Amino acid sequence: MKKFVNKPEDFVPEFMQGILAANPDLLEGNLEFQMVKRKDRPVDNKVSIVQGSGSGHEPAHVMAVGPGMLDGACQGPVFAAPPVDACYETIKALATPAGVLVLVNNYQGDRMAWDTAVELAQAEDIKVDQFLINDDVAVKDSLYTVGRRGVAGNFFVMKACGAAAEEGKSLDEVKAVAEKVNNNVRTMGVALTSCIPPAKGSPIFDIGDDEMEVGVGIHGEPGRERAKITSADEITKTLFDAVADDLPFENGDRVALMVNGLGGTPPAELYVLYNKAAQLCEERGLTVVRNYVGEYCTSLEMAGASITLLKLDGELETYLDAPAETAARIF
Amino acid sequence: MKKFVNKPEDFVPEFMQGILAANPDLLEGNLEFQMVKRKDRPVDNKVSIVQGSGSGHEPAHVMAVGPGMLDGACQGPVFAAPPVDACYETIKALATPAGVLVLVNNYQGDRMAWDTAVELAQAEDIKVDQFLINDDVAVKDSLYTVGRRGVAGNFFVMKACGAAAEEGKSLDEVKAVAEKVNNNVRTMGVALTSCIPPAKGSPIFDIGDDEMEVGVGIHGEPGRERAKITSADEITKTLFDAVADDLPFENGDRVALMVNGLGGTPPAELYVLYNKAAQLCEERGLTVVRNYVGEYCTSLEMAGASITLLKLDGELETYLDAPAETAARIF
Amino acid sequence: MATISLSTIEQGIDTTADTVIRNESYFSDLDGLAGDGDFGTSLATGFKVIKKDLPDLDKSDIGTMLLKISMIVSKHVGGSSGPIWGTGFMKAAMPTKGKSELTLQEFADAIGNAVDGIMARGGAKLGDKTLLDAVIPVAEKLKDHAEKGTEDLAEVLKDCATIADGAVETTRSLVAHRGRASQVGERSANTPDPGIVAIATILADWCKANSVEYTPAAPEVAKASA
Amino acid sequence: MATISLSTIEQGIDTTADTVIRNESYFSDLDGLAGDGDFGTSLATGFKVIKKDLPDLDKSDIGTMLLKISMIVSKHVGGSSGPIWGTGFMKAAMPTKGKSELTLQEFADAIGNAVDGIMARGGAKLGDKTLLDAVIPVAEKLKDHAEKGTEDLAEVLKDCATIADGAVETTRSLVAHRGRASQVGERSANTPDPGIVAIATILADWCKANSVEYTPAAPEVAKASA
Ligand SMILES: Nc1ncnc2c1ncn2[C@@H]1O[C@H](COP(=O)(O)OP(=O)(O)O)[C@@H](O)[C@H]1O
Ligand SMILES: Nc1ncnc2c1ncn2[C@@H]1O[C@H](COP(=O)(O)OP(=O)(O)O)[C@@H](O)[C@H]1O
Ligand SMILES: [Mg+2]
Ligand SMILES: [Mg+2]
Ligand SMILES: [Mg+2]
Ligand SMILES: [Mg+2]
Repeated sequence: MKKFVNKPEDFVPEFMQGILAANPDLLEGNLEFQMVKRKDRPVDNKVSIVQGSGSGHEPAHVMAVGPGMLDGACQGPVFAAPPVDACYETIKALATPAGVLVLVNNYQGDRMAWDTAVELAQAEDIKVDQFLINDDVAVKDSLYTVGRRGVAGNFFVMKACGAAAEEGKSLDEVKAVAEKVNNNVRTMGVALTSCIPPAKGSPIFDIGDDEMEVGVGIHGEPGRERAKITSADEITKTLFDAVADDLPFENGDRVALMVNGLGGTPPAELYVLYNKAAQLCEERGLTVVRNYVGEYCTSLEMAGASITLLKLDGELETYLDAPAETAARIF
Repeated sequence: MKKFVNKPEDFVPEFMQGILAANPDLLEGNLEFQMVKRKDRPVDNKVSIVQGSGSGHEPAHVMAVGPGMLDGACQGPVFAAPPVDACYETIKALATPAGVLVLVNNYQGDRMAWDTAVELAQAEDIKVDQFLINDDVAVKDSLYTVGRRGVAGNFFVMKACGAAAEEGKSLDEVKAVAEKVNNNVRTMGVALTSCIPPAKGSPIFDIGDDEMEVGVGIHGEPGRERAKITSADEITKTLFDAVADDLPFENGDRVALMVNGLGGTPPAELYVLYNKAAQLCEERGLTVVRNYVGEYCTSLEMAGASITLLKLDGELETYLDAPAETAARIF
Repeated sequence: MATISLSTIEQGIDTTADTVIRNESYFSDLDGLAGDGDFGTSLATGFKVIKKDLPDLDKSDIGTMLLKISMIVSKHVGGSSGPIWGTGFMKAAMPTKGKSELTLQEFADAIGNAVDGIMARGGAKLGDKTLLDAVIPVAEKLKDHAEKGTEDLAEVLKDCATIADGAVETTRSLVAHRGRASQVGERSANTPDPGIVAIATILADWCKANSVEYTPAAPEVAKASA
Repeated sequence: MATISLSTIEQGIDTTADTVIRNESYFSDLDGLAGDGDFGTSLATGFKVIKKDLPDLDKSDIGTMLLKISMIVSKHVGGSSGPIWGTGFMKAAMPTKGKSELTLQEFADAIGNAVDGIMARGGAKLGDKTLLDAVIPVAEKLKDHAEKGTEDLAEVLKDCATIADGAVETTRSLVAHRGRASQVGERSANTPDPGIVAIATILADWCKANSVEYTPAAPEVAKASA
């Protein structure tokens, strides 16, 4: 297992302690519940935005806490929803008269944990609502399944809701923002390699030297197909078309374009993909107003990437422009 | 080769085009010479800071161009210094009456290319000087070799010089800043896996499943020793002690602490290392004033990390605090 | 009349913990086939705490003990398994509060209550290829025996183990409709559901612990059973 | 007196291009042993352009042709090899400007000038385990032959190939003092220097191209030579 890890069971608490140690002014944590929150939140007249999901997706979730983004987040074990108590304590820690909005990525584990936690909190008269994010186009939506997965598009939901909450919008208004973003954001990813959850100690799936998993989930879930690796341009086109056809995005749309690295893919390769994706936007008549190239939602050390498109309007552009700060930073 | 790549020979120009496409307001490029520069530079009364090195280290070099950082950069093929002409054209493109400072990482290829380019530019009466960065403690310095390598500490030299130049400092003054940073910065890295240069198509070195290369260079150069992989804490201590003993850093010092990912290591693991490194700082009585956890100088998709310490004083702290913006960004 | 004592249930839980802890990586591997490979670890994390805390848990009555176990699960078990098993224990705790032994009918009612709770929490029903495909028929078989007035608990246990074991086979070819595995569509067909394997293994191990002879039929259960 | 024509030099450069292009990955592999594995690619990148442009290059005289080649190298070759080979060609171009054929003495002088330029550029000297360990003795041998007035160029070429080939062995056990390999300390001992191998291979291939019988001794040169 080629990883920096001490005892596998300490991996998640230790990296969270690292995040807290690196951001003493911004963040405070509660190790018992694997929770991270803004030091200066909650405040009475602002809606708190929270999230909690399995870990292994950093900087998603606990590293996305900060002004203009999440007010708090908790994390479960690698790739597993947080325990119910963690969700409940997170809601409680960020409770305000303005309310708490929980942004739930659409996985059954997360949903059940947050459903339970929200019920518990509401029973204690905490004002709290939740919203489901499901931007992954890889897998068909269906009434007979849990439905589409929430993946890197989550970033845009957090960003827009964070900005709307900072503006002082009400719980219902912020939830409407979440809905607008989610309705307009689509993602698909591809994996070139598997990843190794520290507790498992072995790859989460087998994949041949010349194979890729198209439409992979961020927990290594199978996607649309197992295919031979092709050129970067062809891969980009496959992902991009799946994403752009889904909404669909149309000539004249203003968009945000994200190329997200899954953890093991270095910046240079992501820009090779971005280069092609930007061309494909142009071919479809989509104007890229903002772009995001880097790691936003990883799958441990998986080599791979996802492409996300968000259709913008004036309101959403304002939210993306708004200042924000998280534990993921450069300077 | 599990990489996003079209034709291997197009890898470097294509990712550079991606960087340019993603930053149309900030940057302009010259593909013939693999050069990237700030759109709004040079200006007459400011020293221009430039750099050029092999590619494959992103966001180092061409992605480090922007306000408060580099004014321009050129890149060579993966892991090879840029051709002489590229260096010369970069100096010329950023030439100003205030002068150009070239920050050269101490590799013979870079040195020779820049020496030649600087001579050519000076022959044309361009005001230009250069400074050598050599922060890697892995390999003993010696009169009989090219000397210590320049690695992730380069970030701090660029940041401080960028800030000093923005302040309007003279060429000599900015060079003195570079010297101060370089005298006070030390780095050592470790690799868990090799990387695959696209043109080579195979790993740059062989390494066993349970092995790591301690003191690895960012081009896969061998380091201090090939050892069995140990726990994250032990690895951190090995790197940290090598770095901290070298200057040496002493009780009471104020420092910047960087945990740099080599490309294939995801954020969560870097924070496991940071967690321990921060503890080790505390044990030595070092106050971490600023910290940096992420990818600053990669080695393609190599799994691994380096630890950098920079001893601060009031002046350097001001430079690190100064605003900066590059193609590597989050929001 | 056949009754089930607190200590029998306590012993059953202890046996369950052993089963789950021993199979941590195997259950995760099974989950990796169509899911995300965390089932074994998630469950084991909770049952390690349960195993450790069980001797000193508040055992005033069966319901209290089960509620405490539910609380451990809520605090320590992540993934879908946390809410599913936590809800299961919590709902089983409700009708058993204040009781230090249960008739077979009361036991069947508690399991039935747990099943209802899990269905309400996760929205799964029979045939969705979740552990409910093992637990629902087991709950019904318990009700049958209770209504028939079966005295031989060994017979009851063996019947339950057989039913759960059989569910591994009967659901194997299905496409999952709930859980992470449901998000991979057709690709979940022809893999066993790890939750069903876990329930069947637990029951097989209960047989062993109570000297009830039972030989698992599903290869996964045979492999996982002590 | 033995003279070397522009077209002989042109053909030598063409042969060199073939050698370098064919060994792109082998030379890189050798560089990977103690260096950074880019030597073959760096050099081949430039020689691909040279190979393509050579027929149409300005060949007014030898110096002009060599200067154009130096410019191609400066534009296209990265790594240490860019300045080293670029300087070499540029310095060889200087004394050969205006000449369309060279005496052996003039040829020796041109190579000597290249050696001096490379030494000044990179600071390496004999024994630092760089290609100079092949080129310096070759330059000296050329001078000797020129002074002796050797007429048989085949003999001269074979001598040069032998010397360069021998340098692979004599330097193998040394620790590199220049280049990337110098930054790994003791670990560069017992690996052949790729630059020396390249020079020896080029000379061995020149022998072949000129029907001079020569069998390389160093296994790396034997492997790399056409
Ligand atoms: N909605 C549900 N109701 C009951 N059991 C379920 C449900 N969804 C999944 N399961 C069971 O849980 C198991 C998976 O648990 P776990 O791996 O913890 O969940 P996750 O899908 O969140 O990773 C499945 O094998 C299945 O038997
Ligand atoms: N200072 C020097 N002078 C002459 N030749 C050198 C010098 N340094 C290195 N070389 C030669 O160049 C070769 C390596 O070239 P290359 O791989 O392009 O350089 P780099 O070390 O920059 O990767 C070495 O094998 C050696 O023969
Ligand atoms: Mg899970
Ligand atoms: Mg090189
Ligand atoms: Mg699972
Ligand atoms: Mg090299």
